[in-house]
Amino acid sequence: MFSSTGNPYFTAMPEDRMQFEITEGSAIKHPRYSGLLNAWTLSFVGALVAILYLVYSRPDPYWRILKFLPDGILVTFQVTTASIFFALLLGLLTGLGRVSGNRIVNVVASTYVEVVRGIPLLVQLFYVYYALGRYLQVPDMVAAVLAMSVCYGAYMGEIFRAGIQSIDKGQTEAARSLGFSKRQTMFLVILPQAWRTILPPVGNEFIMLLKDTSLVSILAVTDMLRRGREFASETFYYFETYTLIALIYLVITLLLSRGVAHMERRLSYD
Amino acid sequence: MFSSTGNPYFTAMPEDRMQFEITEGSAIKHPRYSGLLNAWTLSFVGALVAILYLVYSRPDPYWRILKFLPDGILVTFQVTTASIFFALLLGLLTGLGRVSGNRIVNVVASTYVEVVRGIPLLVQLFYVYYALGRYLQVPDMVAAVLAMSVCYGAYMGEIFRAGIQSIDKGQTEAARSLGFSKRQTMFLVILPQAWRTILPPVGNEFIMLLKDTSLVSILAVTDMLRRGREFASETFYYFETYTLIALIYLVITLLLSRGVAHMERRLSYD
Amino acid sequence: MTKAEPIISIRDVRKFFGQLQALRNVSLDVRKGEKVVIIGPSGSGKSTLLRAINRLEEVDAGQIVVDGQNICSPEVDINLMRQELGMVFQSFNLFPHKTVLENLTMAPMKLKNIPREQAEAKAMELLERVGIKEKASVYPRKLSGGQQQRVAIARALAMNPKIMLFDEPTSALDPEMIGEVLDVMKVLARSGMTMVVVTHEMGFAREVADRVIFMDHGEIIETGTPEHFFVNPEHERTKLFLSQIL
Amino acid sequence: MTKAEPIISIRDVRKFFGQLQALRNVSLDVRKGEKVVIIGPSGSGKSTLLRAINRLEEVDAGQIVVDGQNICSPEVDINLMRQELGMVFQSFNLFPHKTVLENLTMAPMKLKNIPREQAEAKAMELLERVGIKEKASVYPRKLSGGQQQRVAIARALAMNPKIMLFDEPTSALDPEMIGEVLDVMKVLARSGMTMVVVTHEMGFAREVADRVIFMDHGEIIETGTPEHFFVNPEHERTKLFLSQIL
Amino acid sequence: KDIVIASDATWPPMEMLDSSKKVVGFAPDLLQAIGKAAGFNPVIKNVAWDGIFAGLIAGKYDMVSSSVSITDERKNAMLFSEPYFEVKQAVIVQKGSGIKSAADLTGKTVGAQIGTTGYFAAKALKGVTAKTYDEVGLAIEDLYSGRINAVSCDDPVAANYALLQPEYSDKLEIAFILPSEEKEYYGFAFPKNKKGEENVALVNKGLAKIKADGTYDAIVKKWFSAK
Ligand SMILES: Nc1ncnc2c1ncn2[C@@H]1O[C@H](COP(=O)(O)OP(=O)(O)OP(=O)(O)O)[C@@H](O)[C@H]1O
Ligand SMILES: Nc1ncnc2c1ncn2[C@@H]1O[C@H](COP(=O)(O)OP(=O)(O)OP(=O)(O)O)[C@@H](O)[C@H]1O
Ligand SMILES: [Mg+2]
Ligand SMILES: [Mg+2]
Repeated sequence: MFSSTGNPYFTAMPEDRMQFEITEGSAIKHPRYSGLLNAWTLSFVGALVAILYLVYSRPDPYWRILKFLPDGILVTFQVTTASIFFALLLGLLTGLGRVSGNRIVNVVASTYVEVVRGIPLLVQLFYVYYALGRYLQVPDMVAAVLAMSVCYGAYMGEIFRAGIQSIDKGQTEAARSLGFSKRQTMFLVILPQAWRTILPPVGNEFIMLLKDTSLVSILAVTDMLRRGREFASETFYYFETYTLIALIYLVITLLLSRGVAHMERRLSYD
Repeated sequence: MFSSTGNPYFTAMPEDRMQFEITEGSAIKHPRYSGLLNAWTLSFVGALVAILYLVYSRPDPYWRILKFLPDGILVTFQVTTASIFFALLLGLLTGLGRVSGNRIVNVVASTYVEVVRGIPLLVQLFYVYYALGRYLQVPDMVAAVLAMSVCYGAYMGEIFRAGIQSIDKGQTEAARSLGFSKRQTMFLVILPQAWRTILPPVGNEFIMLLKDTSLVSILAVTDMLRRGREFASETFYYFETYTLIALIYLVITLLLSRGVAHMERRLSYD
Repeated sequence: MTKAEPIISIRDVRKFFGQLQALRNVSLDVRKGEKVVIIGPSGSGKSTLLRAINRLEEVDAGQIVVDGQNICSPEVDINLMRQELGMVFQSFNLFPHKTVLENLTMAPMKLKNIPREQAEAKAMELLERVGIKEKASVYPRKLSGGQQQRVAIARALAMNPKIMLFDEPTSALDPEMIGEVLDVMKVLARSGMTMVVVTHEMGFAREVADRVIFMDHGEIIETGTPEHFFVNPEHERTKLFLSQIL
Repeated sequence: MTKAEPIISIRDVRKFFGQLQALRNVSLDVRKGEKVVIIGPSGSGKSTLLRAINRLEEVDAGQIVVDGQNICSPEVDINLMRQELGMVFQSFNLFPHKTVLENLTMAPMKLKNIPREQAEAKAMELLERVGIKEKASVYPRKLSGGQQQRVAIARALAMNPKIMLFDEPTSALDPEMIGEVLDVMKVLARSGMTMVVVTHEMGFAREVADRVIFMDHGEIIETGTPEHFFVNPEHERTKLFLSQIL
Repeated sequence: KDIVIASDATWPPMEMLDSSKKVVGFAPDLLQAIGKAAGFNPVIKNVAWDGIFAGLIAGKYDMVSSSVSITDERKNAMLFSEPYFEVKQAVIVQKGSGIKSAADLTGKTVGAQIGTTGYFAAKALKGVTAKTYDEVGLAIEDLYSGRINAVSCDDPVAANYALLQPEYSDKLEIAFILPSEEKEYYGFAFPKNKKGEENVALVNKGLAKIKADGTYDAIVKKWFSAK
């Protein structure tokens, strides 16, 4: 027997000049990846050049805006990192709860996930900040981080659950049969293996969280967007301010997403 | 040879009383699903009962709030459906562009995806609404729908791309060898098969979009959340208003997610 | 070897995949009504050659003339040309979202604007020919591999092609189904269709082929009648290959 | 059959999986140092029985006493009990994030608080016994199946169990690796370890087993010496099974 | 003694941010003077308007100074100082829109900041669609780009936007002042509790002092001399 499987290669047929085409190109090995790669470079370099150009060519609003933002950018990062930290903790607990054999723990964790994923983040932010504010006396930043963590904890929980469930059950059986308790099995055998599966989606959540911290600007937490809004409301440079802010977000998230892609590739290799 | 693969079943070991446990339960066939199912029922019934209870037991703020909201809920749905419609259109174009063999079309589509995914939705909303507002004279609803569609179009594009790429290349070859053009192949052979893969994630995007329409409240589009904020700003019933709004969002998204799960199961069967 | 009126004429065709040369100066003429069987080890370029004939692969040098048209030329309407060239794949590639009947009527209706009734009548006739008329309204996934491949042949025939190309049509099939597909192909051969078949079914080659072509490393090594091949092959590589396969 | 001092005593054990009864009134005693081989067709309940012994499966009725302790009782510290019962799986189940040495030292260090040096010395000794000392610092994925299974045996032995349970330890292995694992098991048998082995390796059974048990449909059908089984089995089902397998 | 004061600094010239992100304006100057007179240190915090009272009730700060008009509903929920400034509701329109009186607004959309007396006044007008914004500047921006027909807000703010911002003064104008039976005054808001009562007394004391010694008039002159 010689050939038995279909030919996995397909060739380009450049004869048609239609606008949208089915890819059949084989020249590029990973057309998807390299497509985005080029788009990445284009977007990143484009955003950077645009920022520099605007600041140099029209320093009047743009350099003023840029000078106005740094503490806001810092707050954005602070909220993001603090939130991701607590979201990870909460996500770990939730993930463990979701795979728990204990019916009650399981339902509690699942309900948390269902409820939190069913309510818009903005509503949760308002709720924690203003509504619960009456009963829970916390500073702004803490309220913002709390709301973000509770929300993202649910998503993280699903990531942890998937990561834990991706580990072969034979690992659990082997550990248990050696005499490890359930807890030891989880923390010594399952989780140390699961992090490879967990890390890349966590990276994506980090980026999403960074973007979503823009919502805290509504709570008078002076993040980057809030600073921009303040500037614009004073100077009426709405267009210029939002342009610059969008570009800065873009640069930051593109850098992060490159990092995540890099991590993903490294994890998938060895 | 008798057994050759590992035993796929695992049994419950209820001997430990620790808080977090590794699931080994086999009584439930799909522990994950039924876990969420119960959580779903719990959340849904809980939210409904809470709404009814609050409205009946304390009609003073709650019934007043509820009466204040309906036109806002309508706006939320209008923005959601209009946005999903245009996002689907844009997503189709983007998906086609992302799989296109035409380098320029490909890079344009990919850059669109990269840029839009790199900027927070809220910033995009501000940008389209206020920044572009000076140059683009559009009514607020249109601006909101435009911003939401542009943002979600990028995500939809990735869904379409994945759906298209999930179809075996043999289908393309068979269609082309019968004499179909690339366009005919795409629209007669590939897309009609791809919708099965595309529909469930589109359903999820729909739910996410519904939640994200809460952001348009910041643009003075009087959606459900804005109506609630208006009510609260006059009556100072912050806690009550946000409670009710969160519950209503929860009921709506839980209903929708049940629908999506149902669709997903039906599609995966036949 | 080349007689008058070749319906396919391949001249000095070369094809590279990156560094790898899949076709090296291949020339081949196929006359109207001729049955050509291509054999050779895996990776020898059989599929590439077959696919080049209807431009599923673009060649890098040389020319391929089918029915008087240079299919490599950018001026040629390749979609029209391909209607002349029925192709059958190893993996059937039926359209799973269409019934068997729709699989057969789709191309004629969309591409030749044949009215539905007429297309369906033709389709039923073809399904009868390949022996699965009763499955007309069924979806492909309900069919066995052999049935699917017979539908795929009928689908190609529905466009009234002048030439049929087969790329290992039976090698994805369970042994008990190979026969039914080969039978359909034999009937088709007897009807006078021009056929180019890549296959390892030597019984079929012996019975049907006017000419057998042995390829290796992208080259045509040897050409001859089935008798010549199975009784008295010239080249060492041909002998080796045949000894392995028979 | 039951002599003094059974180290495993299984009494009227039943196990249901939903409707399916996987074990029907199974009773079995294993003496200290005895080698018991369990054979039987797929789905007959061999694995379930073996796994019940260290409570990887909970039984629904009956009792299992291991080394004087009723392991079905909720009072028993099952994690301590399991340290007495080494288990080897068909699929090795080495910990892929740990080196071979760490695979062996992890349980003794964490569960018995044995200091690292001591645990490592013991581990190296065991690795030498199973013949792969040189792979101590390697990660499991770099090992062949046979090597992995030998490490798995050494890992189980590192806890100094009184009893070793084997569930088809060689059936996931390529034929050329089966021998090396069986050899390790034979050496272990000669050292006086109590062993319960589910296997289809009849040569091993003949050479090592004190007793062979044939199971079918969740029941023990026949028990005897290897000679009894291979020369003169009583039951029809046993005969049928042996005729298929030998 | 520190008193933490919340201010939505998007309400020029009453309170706004300068380029060093400090809250400045009429009210901050007034508060400095009051603090000096009454012996406390005002710590001004920039807070979003929507929810500013929720924060006060929740105890996130001691007092709100954010051009808050004293209304009966608000008095139910919080304590107020003595009035410190009289305001009227002004209606800003695009030049040449032909809107001259409340009657001309029928069928039109009027924007206002959420939860302000400007919004309440717009809502009270018959046949008018009232639209809320998080900041008055955003409403003005929408008026400027033609999405709405008018904006109603406190007259000093309206004057600032319509007359002083060069970009807007070309295109916008104050059409009229909304008639109202009662006079409307700004007051500082405090939570209804013991600490709130103490602070009200303290602030009232300081306010009375600076009104008496002429400091108040000097501050008014500084910020509203253009009028
Ligand atoms: N699209 C492609 N890209 C890169 N290499 C290819 C491509 N298609 C085919 N090849 C290579 O070209 C050579 C010839 O392939 P071809 O499929 O024509 O061989 P074949 O004779 O049909 O073999 P088989 O009997 O396995 O089907 C092989 O080495 C194959 O790997
Ligand atoms: N966790 C489980 N849930 C449901 N059924 C199970 C479970 N584990 C085993 N079974 C069923 O119980 C019966 C006995 O299974 P067991 O694994 O003990 O058989 P076996 O003799 O080891 O077979 P094999 O030689 O295939 O390993 C089989 O029918 C099996 O399908
Ligand atoms: Mg081939
Ligand atoms: Mg088994």
